Amino acid sequence: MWELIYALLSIGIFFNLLASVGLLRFPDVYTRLHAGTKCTTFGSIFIALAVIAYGLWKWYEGDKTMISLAIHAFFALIAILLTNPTGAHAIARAAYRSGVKPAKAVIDELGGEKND
Amino acid sequence: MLVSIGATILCFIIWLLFTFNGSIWQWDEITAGIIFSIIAGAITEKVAIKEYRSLSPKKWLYLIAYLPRFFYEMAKANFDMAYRVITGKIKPGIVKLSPGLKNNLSITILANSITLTPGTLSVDVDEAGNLYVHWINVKPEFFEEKDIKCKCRYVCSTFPDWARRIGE
Amino acid sequence: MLETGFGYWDAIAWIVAFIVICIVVYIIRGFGKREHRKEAEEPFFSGVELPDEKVHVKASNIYWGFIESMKGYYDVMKKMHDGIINNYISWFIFIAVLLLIILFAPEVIP
Amino acid sequence: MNDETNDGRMSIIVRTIATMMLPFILIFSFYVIMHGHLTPGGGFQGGAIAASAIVMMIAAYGHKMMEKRISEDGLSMVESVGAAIFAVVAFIGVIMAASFMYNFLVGTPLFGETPPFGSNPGILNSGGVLPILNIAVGMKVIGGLAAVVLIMALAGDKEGDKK
Amino acid sequence: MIWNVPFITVALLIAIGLYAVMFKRNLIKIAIGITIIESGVNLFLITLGYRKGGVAPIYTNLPSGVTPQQMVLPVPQALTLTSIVIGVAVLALMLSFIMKMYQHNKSLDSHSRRLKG
Amino acid sequence: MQICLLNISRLGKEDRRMNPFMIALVLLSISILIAMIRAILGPTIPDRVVGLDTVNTLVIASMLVFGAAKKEIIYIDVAIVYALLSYITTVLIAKYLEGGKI
Amino acid sequence: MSWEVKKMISLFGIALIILSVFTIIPAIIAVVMKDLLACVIALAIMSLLLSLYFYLLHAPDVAIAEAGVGACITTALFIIAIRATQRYEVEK
Amino acid sequence: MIYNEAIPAILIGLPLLAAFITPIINLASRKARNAFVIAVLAIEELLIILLAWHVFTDGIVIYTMGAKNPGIVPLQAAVPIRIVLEIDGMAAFMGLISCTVAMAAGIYSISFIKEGNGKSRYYTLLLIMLAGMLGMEFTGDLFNLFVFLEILSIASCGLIAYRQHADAVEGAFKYLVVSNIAALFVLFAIALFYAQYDLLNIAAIAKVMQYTQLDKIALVLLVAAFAMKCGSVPMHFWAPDSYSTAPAAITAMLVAASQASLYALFRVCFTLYGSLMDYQTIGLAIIIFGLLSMFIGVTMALPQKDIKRLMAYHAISQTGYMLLGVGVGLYLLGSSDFNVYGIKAMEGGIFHIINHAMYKGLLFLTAGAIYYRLGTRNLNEMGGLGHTMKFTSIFFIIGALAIAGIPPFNGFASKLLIYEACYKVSPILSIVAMLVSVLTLASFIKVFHSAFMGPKMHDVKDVKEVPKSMLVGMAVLTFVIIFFGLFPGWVVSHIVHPAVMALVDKTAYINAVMGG
Repeated sequence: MWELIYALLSIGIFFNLLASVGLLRFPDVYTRLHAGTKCTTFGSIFIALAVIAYGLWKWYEGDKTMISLAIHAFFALIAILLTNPTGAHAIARAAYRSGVKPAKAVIDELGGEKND
Repeated sequence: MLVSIGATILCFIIWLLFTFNGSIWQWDEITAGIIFSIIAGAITEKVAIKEYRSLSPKKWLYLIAYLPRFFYEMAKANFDMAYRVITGKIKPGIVKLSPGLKNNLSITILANSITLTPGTLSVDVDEAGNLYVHWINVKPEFFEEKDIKCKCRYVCSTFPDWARRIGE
Repeated sequence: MLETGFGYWDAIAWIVAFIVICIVVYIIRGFGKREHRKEAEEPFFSGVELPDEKVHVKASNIYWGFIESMKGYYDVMKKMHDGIINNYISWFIFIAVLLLIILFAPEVIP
Repeated sequence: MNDETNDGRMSIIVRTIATMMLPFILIFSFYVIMHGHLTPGGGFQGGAIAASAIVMMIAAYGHKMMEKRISEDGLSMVESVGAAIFAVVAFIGVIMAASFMYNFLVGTPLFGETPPFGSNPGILNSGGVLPILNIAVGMKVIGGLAAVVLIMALAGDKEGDKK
Repeated sequence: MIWNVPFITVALLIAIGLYAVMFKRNLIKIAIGITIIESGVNLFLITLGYRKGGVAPIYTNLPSGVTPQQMVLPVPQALTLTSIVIGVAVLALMLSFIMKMYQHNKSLDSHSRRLKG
Repeated sequence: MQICLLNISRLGKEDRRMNPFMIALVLLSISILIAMIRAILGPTIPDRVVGLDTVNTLVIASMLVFGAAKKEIIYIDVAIVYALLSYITTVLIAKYLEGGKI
Repeated sequence: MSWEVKKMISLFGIALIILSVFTIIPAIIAVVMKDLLACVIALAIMSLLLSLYFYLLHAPDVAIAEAGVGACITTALFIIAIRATQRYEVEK
Repeated sequence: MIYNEAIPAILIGLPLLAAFITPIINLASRKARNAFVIAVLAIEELLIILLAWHVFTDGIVIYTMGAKNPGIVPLQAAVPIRIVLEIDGMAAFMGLISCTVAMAAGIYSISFIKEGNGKSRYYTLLLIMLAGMLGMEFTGDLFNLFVFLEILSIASCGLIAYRQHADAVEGAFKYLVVSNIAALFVLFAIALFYAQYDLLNIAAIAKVMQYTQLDKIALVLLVAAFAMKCGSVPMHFWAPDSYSTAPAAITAMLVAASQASLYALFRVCFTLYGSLMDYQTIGLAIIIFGLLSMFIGVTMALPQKDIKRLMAYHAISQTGYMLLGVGVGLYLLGSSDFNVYGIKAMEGGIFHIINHAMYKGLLFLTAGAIYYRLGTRNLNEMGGLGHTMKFTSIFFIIGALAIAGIPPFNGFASKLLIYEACYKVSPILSIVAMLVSVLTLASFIKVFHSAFMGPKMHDVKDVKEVPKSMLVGMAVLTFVIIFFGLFPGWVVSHIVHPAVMALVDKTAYINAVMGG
């Protein structure tokens, strides 16, 4: 069982670290948002899954109250899933409206729409 | 009214899940749960602006069926992301999509799905339901395609259909 | 009766004494010549005739001389009371540090 | 800027997610308030969470629309009632010939039980006056913080218009 | 030494906050400085209550085999909670005053004051 | 003159058992550090907000991990609170940047 | 690294050191920056990590309060105030 | 009688309860709200007199919150766990001041504050402020002291800025920033105590105090914070700003509030540290604070044009007298001279607290009356008010003579005690005190001349006497002043002396909580 938890945790941490590195490497807000949103959400899902697996395992082993560890972690996961992409959208929209243009963009259809 | 009843039932279920601790619930937990669910429903009724309809069971089933697909896309997205972070190859641009969705809920589901799936990020949405998507790797074929439906397919494979099934 | 350590203070006795002195003064005043005031048309103390219109001395003019004579002191004080919140807090911190130094000085410097 | 932002509303996505999350946050805040004597949390924390939910709605829909739905007078009244409940509960102890804040509910059917010490799930129906005080504090904090943010938003709006 | 790290953090936080309050002319910076000082004091209180190998001081959450003496001290946590509550109230009041002052003075500079002398 | 805070410190050596969750916590802390560099450097405000958002998510993950490491169910509640509320901060700043009235 | 030092350091201690750095850097940023909005964001990060600090020091109660207040209410108040006044700190 | 025992809790709890019921009653009618508030304040006054009488005759009163039997402190593991209220002579004395000033201010506010949307909130904050002051004075617990300190400062800032004028908001902001930093210092000091002794109760800490280096740091923080809150030079800058801009009734309350901080300062010096402390150093520091306050306060008052700002500087200068008196007492504490004239100096200082609260409250209320009719605080625009506002001018004369220390009013009695006791320590102290007294008289002559004397000014012709409720509010304080002025001996021996002895006798305070 520990192996599963190790695997889930390492996947989660790998993607979280990747998100941080991506934040540093990318040139502008939008690309950073790509890294910051997708990878952290994915990584956090795996970490939450590890916690859920741990809780369920302990519950299976006989510790009755550990089931609520799993349930609460599940709720945290749902909250992350709901809020993260929305937050990313809000930031992207705000960035665009506050005048940050995408760097090295090959096409910008939104700007064309708004300027006329 | 319908919304608040739905919200109340949802709240009650969430309460029960929160207070579940391995054994069956006590009567006091259930009583408190009912009371506070009704209060939460009433506040939702008073405060929230009713812009979405309560979900029917069929849509819930669609949602559950959608999740594995979504998760697969997400995994793909992350490996794509890993590739881009390590190599630094990007070719970004903002494109406009017209998926033709009318319902707020379906637009929300589509936009959030787009955000979490490969190479795309929804930047803006206007009242007509047009999405503006930041695409990290713009494919040249996209511009040659004239059909709106097919345009969407490049960016977000079959998500508009799923969103329509779930939301509308 | 308030005991002050050296002597006593009693307001009632003071008031009684005050009233008695007032009465005595009034009586003494009664011995004076009544005609004096009526006859004198001109002001008694000063040679200048008082102006007709009533003059009210403005508040900022009172004690002008006192303030002018202590100009150096008041300049320093004006600089202290400059109304800036940062300086208020700086003074507070300064005093706290000063107290700390005073309290700890005997230990550091034997 | 189009009319949408001038109205103080955010995009459809934010609004929809905010509406979906409102009952969730509210029920969670009630959970935190109600289980204040068993798990971490209590009146203040739960009240702050619920007030945050209202702040979220204010952000998503704009304070003008929210002001029509929750008036500041109503919020102040909630706050006053909460504080008054707290003080009355505290005074009942004096009236019952014990002291101020005396826990007079111990042993009664309402919140009267004593939870066992140690690792246990906890009984909601315990703690004497503590749950009641938690609810009172929760009411006060919800009313107070939400009213503060609403009033400040309205005042700031006036300023923004003048500029 | 390593276990004094929280105390060093507290000292630095308070010093940073005091610097902001004493030398920053912007009124909102002063509010930020006070918030930072308060965070430092809160952290100090919580650190004082910590016990090595402790568990959270929740009545119904004591694992078996652990005595109540091994709980982290609950009193500083209650104090910190009170302090946080007060901090929010003070911050709200202060920011509303700042808004009013800006309305009258049209400036956030602490040197543009009306009362002096 | 010796003012030694160690006298009043109850901090001390913790359990040094290699719990995988604790290792994950340290690694996540490093991840937070890297994300925070962006929040500090960020040339524009949206960059900083992206950093803040990432730090938020990572902190939620750390809280989950620490709760599991200590086997304390109650600690997960804090993570839920953060997951629910961190979104509001993002939305508020985004709204300010959009030019909307808060 | 000597054995003595190694004996003192546990994973928990490392986490504490990293978190201390985390809380101090945003505090400095919040004081130094000229853009007040950036200061508020730095303050939000500081409050977030302070909450994690409390959490690691076994104070979940305080962590919830700090989360609810620092993450949401404080930021909301600051942003409202900045919106009603001005965004940049002007030094003469 | 069981309720007799509960008076301390009722005194703190009743204003809090009434504060939050007031907005609900306001929905019914405004007259009912006014009557309710005044009734609550009157009940408070009655209860504090009962309590003070009880304390002065029977000794220290203990009240334990939440216990089955509140009169006894439950000792669990030899440490008091619950929140304890401990009322000794000094606390009861301060409670008398707070309640009296609050009652006068409450009556005065009925017509002084114009009816509007926020008047119920005004009364709410006024009652909370009273609860904060009483809590600060009665509590036997350091952390509660901090909490009530913050309650007090938040409520008073809200009240200072009540009218939302530009000046008022600025004064309130300065007060808030400064007092919040002071409160954080106090919290830090409390944390230092808790770290060493795991205790929060004042008596318990005083019993086990060892005066380590951390204790010294805590002492510095506490003394600096409370000295600033009571407005001693050179940390007094907030005082003129906030005193002059607040509504007059609130300024009178603020005077009482800063006396509560003074009480906290004395409590820290005498009870918490007591014999451990280096009396001479701290006593000398307090004497220097006092001298500076007296002199700088009065000299800054002379050139002021704003009537309330002038009075605010006088408040600082009068605070100097109290610091001087008690500082001399502290300086001599432990030496053989203490029983001879140290105790007299302390009696003078403590007696001056109550005198100051009364006459300075009265003066601020008269200034408020002038502002109510003229709409200005600038002395240059006043003149000839004595023709029309007869009662106000009489009240003003009484207050001004009292503050200047002219017999037979109460200011003279307390100043006399201070002069004579200080002369024994060093004649310079006495000379400075007398000089300050002369300057005080001079500056009040200036106010009286500019505001009340002279011809009727053109622009203030239709000035009438102020409404009755304001006159009643002023008359309450005037009555107290005249009473104290006529019978200073009785007051000193029955009220002030027990308070002084309570302050000096540290062991009685400790034993009341910790047991013999």
